[in-house]
Amino acid sequence: MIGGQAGQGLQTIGSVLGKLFARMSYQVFSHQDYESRIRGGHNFYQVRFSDSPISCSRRGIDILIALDKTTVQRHEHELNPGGLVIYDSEAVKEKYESPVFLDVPFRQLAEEAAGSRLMENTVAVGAVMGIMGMDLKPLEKLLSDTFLRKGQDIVDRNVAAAKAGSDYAEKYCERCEFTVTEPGEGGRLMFLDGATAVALGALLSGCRFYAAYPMTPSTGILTYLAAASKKHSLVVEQAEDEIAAINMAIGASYAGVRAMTGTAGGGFALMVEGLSLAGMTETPVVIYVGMRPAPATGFPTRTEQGDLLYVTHAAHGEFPRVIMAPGTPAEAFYLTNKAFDLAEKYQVPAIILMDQYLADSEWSLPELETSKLVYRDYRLRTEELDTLKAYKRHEFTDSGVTPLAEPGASRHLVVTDSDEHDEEGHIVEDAETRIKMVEKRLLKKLLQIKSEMSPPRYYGPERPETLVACWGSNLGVVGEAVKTLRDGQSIGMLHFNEIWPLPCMEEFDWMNLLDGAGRTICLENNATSQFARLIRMETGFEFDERINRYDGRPFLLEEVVEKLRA
Amino acid sequence: MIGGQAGQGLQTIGSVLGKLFARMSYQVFSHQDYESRIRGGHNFYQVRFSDSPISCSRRGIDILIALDKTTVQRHEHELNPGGLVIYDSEAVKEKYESPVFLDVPFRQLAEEAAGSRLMENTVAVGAVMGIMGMDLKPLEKLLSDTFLRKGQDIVDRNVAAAKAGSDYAEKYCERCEFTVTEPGEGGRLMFLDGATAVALGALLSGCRFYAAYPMTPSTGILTYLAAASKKHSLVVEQAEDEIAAINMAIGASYAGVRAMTGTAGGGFALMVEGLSLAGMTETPVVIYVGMRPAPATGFPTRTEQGDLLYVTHAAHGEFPRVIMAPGTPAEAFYLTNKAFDLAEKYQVPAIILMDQYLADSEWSLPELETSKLVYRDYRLRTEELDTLKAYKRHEFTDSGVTPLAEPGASRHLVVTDSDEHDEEGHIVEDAETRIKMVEKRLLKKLLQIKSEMSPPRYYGPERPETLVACWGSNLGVVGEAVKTLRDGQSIGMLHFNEIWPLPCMEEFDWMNLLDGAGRTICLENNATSQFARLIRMETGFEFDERINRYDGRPFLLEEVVEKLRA
Amino acid sequence: MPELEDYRGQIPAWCPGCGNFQLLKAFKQAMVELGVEPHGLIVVSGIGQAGKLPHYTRCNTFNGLHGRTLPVATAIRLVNHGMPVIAEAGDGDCYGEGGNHFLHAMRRNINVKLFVHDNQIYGLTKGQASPTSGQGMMTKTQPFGVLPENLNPVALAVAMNASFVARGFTGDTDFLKELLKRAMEHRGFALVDILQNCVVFNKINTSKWYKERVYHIKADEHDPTDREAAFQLALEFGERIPTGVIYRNDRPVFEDSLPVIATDPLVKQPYSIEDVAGEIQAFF
Amino acid sequence: MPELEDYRGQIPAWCPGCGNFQLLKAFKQAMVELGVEPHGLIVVSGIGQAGKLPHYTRCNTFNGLHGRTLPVATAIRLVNHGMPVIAEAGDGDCYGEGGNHFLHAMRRNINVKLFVHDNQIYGLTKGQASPTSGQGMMTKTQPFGVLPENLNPVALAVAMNASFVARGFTGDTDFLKELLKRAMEHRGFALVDILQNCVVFNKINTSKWYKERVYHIKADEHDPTDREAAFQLALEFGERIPTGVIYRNDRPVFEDSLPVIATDPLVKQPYSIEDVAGEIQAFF
Ligand SMILES: Cc1ncc(C[n+]2csc(CCOP(=O)(O)OP(=O)(O)O)c2C)c(N)n1
Ligand SMILES: Cc1ncc(C[n+]2csc(CCOP(=O)(O)OP(=O)(O)O)c2C)c(N)n1
Ligand code: SF4
Ligand code: SF4
Ligand SMILES: [Mg+2]
Ligand SMILES: [Mg+2]
Repeated sequence: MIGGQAGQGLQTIGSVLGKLFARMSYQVFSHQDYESRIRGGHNFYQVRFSDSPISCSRRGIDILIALDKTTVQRHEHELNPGGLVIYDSEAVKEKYESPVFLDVPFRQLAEEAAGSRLMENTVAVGAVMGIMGMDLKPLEKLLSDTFLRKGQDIVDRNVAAAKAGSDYAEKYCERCEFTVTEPGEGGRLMFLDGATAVALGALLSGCRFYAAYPMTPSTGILTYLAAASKKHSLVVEQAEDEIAAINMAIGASYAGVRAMTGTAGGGFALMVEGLSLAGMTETPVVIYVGMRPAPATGFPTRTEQGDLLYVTHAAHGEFPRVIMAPGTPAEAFYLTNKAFDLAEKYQVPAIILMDQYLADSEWSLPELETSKLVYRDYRLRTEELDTLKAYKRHEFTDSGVTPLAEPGASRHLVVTDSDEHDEEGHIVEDAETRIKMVEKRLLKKLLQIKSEMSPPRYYGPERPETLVACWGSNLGVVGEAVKTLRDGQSIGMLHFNEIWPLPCMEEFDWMNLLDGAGRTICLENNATSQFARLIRMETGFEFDERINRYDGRPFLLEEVVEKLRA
Repeated sequence: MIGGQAGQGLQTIGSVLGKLFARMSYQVFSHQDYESRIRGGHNFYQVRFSDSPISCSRRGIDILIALDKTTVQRHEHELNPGGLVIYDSEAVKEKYESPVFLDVPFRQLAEEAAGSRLMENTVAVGAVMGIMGMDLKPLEKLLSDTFLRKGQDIVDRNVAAAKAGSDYAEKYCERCEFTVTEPGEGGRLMFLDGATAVALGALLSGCRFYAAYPMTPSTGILTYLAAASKKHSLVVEQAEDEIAAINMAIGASYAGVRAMTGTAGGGFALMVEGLSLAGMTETPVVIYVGMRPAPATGFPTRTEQGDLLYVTHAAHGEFPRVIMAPGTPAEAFYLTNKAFDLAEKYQVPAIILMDQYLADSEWSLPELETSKLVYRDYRLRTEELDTLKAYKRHEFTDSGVTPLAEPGASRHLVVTDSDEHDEEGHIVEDAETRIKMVEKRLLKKLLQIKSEMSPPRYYGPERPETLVACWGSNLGVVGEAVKTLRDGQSIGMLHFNEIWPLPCMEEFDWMNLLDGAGRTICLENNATSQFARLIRMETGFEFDERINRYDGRPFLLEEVVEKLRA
Repeated sequence: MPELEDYRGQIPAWCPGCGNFQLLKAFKQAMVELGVEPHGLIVVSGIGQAGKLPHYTRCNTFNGLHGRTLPVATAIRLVNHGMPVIAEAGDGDCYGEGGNHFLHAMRRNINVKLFVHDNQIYGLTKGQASPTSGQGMMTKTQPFGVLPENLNPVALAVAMNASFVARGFTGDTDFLKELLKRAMEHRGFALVDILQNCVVFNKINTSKWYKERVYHIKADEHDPTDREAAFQLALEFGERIPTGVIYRNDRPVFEDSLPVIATDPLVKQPYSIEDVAGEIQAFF
Repeated sequence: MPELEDYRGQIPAWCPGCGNFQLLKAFKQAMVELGVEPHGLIVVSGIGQAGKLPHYTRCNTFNGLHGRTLPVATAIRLVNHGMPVIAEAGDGDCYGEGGNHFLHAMRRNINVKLFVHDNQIYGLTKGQASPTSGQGMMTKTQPFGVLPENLNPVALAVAMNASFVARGFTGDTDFLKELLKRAMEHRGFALVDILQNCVVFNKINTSKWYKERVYHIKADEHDPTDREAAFQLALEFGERIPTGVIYRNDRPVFEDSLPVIATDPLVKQPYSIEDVAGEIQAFF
């Protein structure tokens, strides 16, 4: 764990370490805890790595890099037996005598070896490598890959800084008893957070327009795509507010390209009217909603799963929507692709719902596979349009879906309206058209979309005595907990990531599984068990127990294990 | 029924007739069907009156006042046997020969008797009275009460116009076989629509601030309260948008007075963030939400119950709210009062959810009783505050409720924040405070509020074979239908008007009633059975049948009777 | 070449005598004279009487939400800058509900034409004051008369350095048509604030009232490229009301500054996953 | 009489060197000099670094939503016009998210004081462009540099005929304090746009950058009651940046025009159901 104040660069240290281990084929999970301020306060960044899959935060620290005194005060007691604190007594302005502490003069070493204080973080990374007695080669390679565009000199100085840290640690460390297992097989791994995985997924799903107003924890997507727009055929616009953002995305989609917007719960509030507009005009749009503890501004940089029922039911009137709640960055990537596909196929809004915990957590993962992505352009372009005698934007069809046409691509007019409209898109007042439009827009599509939703994934024995359900980011922690408990008890996990409309049971009768379990539990990061209630609304099923956490922090492995133990 | 184009004054005719019958102690129900335009098109206004309670629209017309040709074309076939059409052949530009038609030269009579075309609507009202052979005295009194402030001359001319219409109809009517029963006892009745009943309820509940942006079907409240602000201690402000409206209402409430805002589903979308703000800052606010068919602009002037789940779950984060869905104007009045009381008592937002049908329908009703109203000022004013040593706006208390203090009324500061905060209202980041605040703000209050909600009302035999549940405006139509069917079958109605949090079952075990019924039905004006799903979410109960209507029109009596017949 | 007939749409649901009829006429005539085909035009509109215009002619139409014409129009233009994009809005729509978008569209200088049907009243919702309603006007929701000062969209646009700022009047249909044409021909964001009588709800700013006041700005008396002079002229709104082009400049156009659409419109650019797949590598 | 000590609040979470510290100092000093007591003041703030100010002093505080200071402040003032009401907002807060309320607060001329911490950047969300960010500024979300023209709040306020329009600079703390006092003393809506350095995210408009440019408007060189002169002066923002009172007028104040609060503030008026119960009779 790296701890310190905002602005001290702990994220950089953490990310470099994580990426490094991933490249070395270790499984890595990292998680950030930070305050809503730019300098000062207390933040920390946790990196776990292992030879076997890991996917959540847990108690206990092996190596603590303390960039300030507060870090020592708050986290010293969390050290595992054999754990170690490394710090720079000059920076922390305190000298600790206990053998648990290793004083590494980050700053001084940086100045000596690299001629600049700025490289003290690289010294720290090097020190960690030294403590673990690990080869410096991979780190050197990573530094080179990262800094080469800034010049060979910067690379060399960073490498020197890393080496100084490593040498110092190896030399002075008295308690360095870490035995680092060999990494798993399978070659180097990617290292990626949940939000960026969504952004990457969007880019690789043909997203060509992104408009947003900055808001934690969604800004990462805006930043990633803005950078991508320098290289790729993509327009990214920072809107004046969230209302503009969603209306822009809808406008772009109407004009003929795949479009997306992103925000957090509070910004989504301002998009609710636009959501309804997308529903009425049958305009595909993808919306990323990052969840943070609310109501209102709440804890801007922390985590919660408190917006599920809100997002499921937001907006006046009745229309279909798709909601995806990925459990890992890899799921985030693939489900974003599915969201784009379903949004365009059925001409509905599709929402990616993710909490800050997953959005900001960086994970190692095997290379994402583009061959698994679906890309179909469902729109009518000039060629197809020119063959049509007539075109009606909202024509009644068997499926309820009327092909989208690109306005201006042919002589056919593309007319749509937020008022109730006829097949051509013009305003009407009559009951008959209304009924047919509700059937087209809502009822027919709903059934088809439901059948597209993949069932939850089950991990566990065939007839578990205890069954834990969860959704979204809790895949990791519940998964590890269940694995931990599996020796002693019959326990399984049911994880939902395609959550609305709730998947049918044809492919996999998950309701049967629930009904058959002796003890059913629903675990969520909120206070009112929103997912359990959603399940009850749609199926009547009631869980025996509910586990909730609502302090703005994610579940920790040990905590979940304790609660699930039979 | 009165039919014609927008701008022809059919609402005036209808309202005068309704008010007249109500004054004569008849039970009256009237309903408007109008398009989203200012002139032209086709609108109609239906007035039913009877000696026994009536509360909904039904098929069949006894007297049709046709102000244009379209009215004849669209409604002639709806005439009951013995029914009559009155029209002015000069205005309609068509002469109908069938004995069903009575040509009354409204315009000419108005000019002759009152010296102005403008009084043709009064002629029409007079004609209706003549057809039914009713005494003109009450009408004369009503005209006098209405127009006296414009001068005795206007009164006299209106009376003359009414008399001319009545005389003409009596003289020329060949098929006037209407036997009008004597009105019920109990003296004259009020005549009032649902939206105005809310506005009146607000005024009489101590509402001192109302901010809104115009939107059908909520503008009536703004108009009523704006007029009231000329006479009473009340500030009414037309906001620049709905975001401003709710933030103004919250600001006013923070400053120390009862405050309200009102809108329709689309405008409420823009208020969702503010709703969450009220939740976080524990600021009481009352919100009227008028429902019209959506998504988006939909049918701006028509009716639907499509916003229930939306309003129940709107806004990021978890906090309590109260939702009232009155079934009659009288309920609207009293439940508005309860909304104000609960909002302030528990410092939460309270919503009055009403569809256009009820908002615009005018009903007769016995005099509203101020003695049934609750008014308690829950706030700390100078006197109480001066006795306090310290004051913390969000102090932890047993009930979760911390008394609201008027800022500036004492030396104590009133501090609140949309961020998570401590007892004093200052921003925090720690988990412990968060947990305690969630318990205070949400969990503790939720239970208390639930216990304040009155159970649904049941009308029917003790153990009904068929049980129909409904909410809000369908009280009228289901009530009448059940009454109609009661002779032949064992049928009862369960009507919910205090709908969120769903009332407990301690006082009245309504779940037991539902469980015991052979056939349970939930009837709603929407396509996805939102109330039935809400019930299932909270209780697990599933209705056997669902009756839905979603064409923007209200249920008609005959239609419901047919569907409910065993 | 398009003809007037090509622009015939649904039958308007406006009140007889409403200034919108003349506005519609000027609109159609302008498009015909510019040689724009109905399918070669995208009109975005809001909610209100103004917002219905595209239905009463023929064109690609996005009739969206009240107040939100400009974000939709902005994005459409960014995606397809090969198409002229017009936003038809009401005064309530654009200066009330949508005021923020108005400010930011001007800042961006997106090449969208904004035609505001400024009847100084909320028409469709039956006569509440709009941001441009004159101070003192009595309505059912302004029982003490309108208290805030009326917003002067033209002065505001000059202050925001909007690229093209004009005022027209529906009763002066031919002149209005010319203004619309000039707005269409201008490169950059263009506002035409169109004084329009509402015969039902605005009994103050009637057709007659406007006729007595509006005058044409003379080319030799006003230089529309002079921002301070434009501001001064913009403030004139009372006994006399100037109509014509009040201000213009040739600020860089937003979509010209985006390299990605320097050549082809975004919607015309081919998309293939191969072009972007390489981005995966950055995460090793 | 209040003392500075009375205004001591929580420990600020701002970055060392942030201009907000000077702003806070000027704020406290102004209140003390005006003799306003902490409990005799209501401060509404938005979300952003600016919005945290009231926590770092002592006052009645409503720290609401991002962008929504003005509607809240407007209503508070209408309900209790016996209390001075201040809105503390960020530039993103007030001119971005809250732009529409800014326009309409000026129209109303509600007697609220608006102090905008204008650091020309989104601080709390880590450095995206704000509406006042200079054209060309590179940020992580503006990869081609800021393309829209920066909004000039002062020119906009003059165009909207705001009642009091001033610009200050945090680095010129004493002068700023005087401006805040003048704004407080003015009857009517008052905007003080306060140039404030953000040491972390705005590396262009640094304290030094401002210092080199800002100058005090001289009383004998500018008549702030002359709207056209004010507009001209307002447009100056580049090599030289005028600070001081740019414009003022004595338009009627909103709350003065409402008869119901002509005498007592609304919150001080007694409420009794008897006063209103008679309204029931109107429905017979
Ligand atoms: C969010 C939202 N708020 C309110 C409305 C109701 N509404 C419809 S049109 C309108 C105002 C119309 O005035 P204006 O924009 O001036 O257009 P006009 O009818 O005068 O042409 C309003 C408030 C709405 N449709 N959506
Ligand atoms: C509705 C909404 N959108 C976005 C945000 C995220 N957010 C918080 S502060 C801020 C901008 C801060 O910039 P500014 O207003 O200039 O204040 P500063 O931090 O620079 O003082 C944003 C976008 C939010 N809190 N609410
Ligand atoms: S209400 Fe006014 S603006 Fe609307 S159509 Fe009628 S005259 Fe025109
Ligand atoms: S980020 Fe900028 S504005 Fe925010 S506290 Fe730091 S220096 Fe000040
Ligand atoms: Mg208008
Ligand atoms: Mg800022």
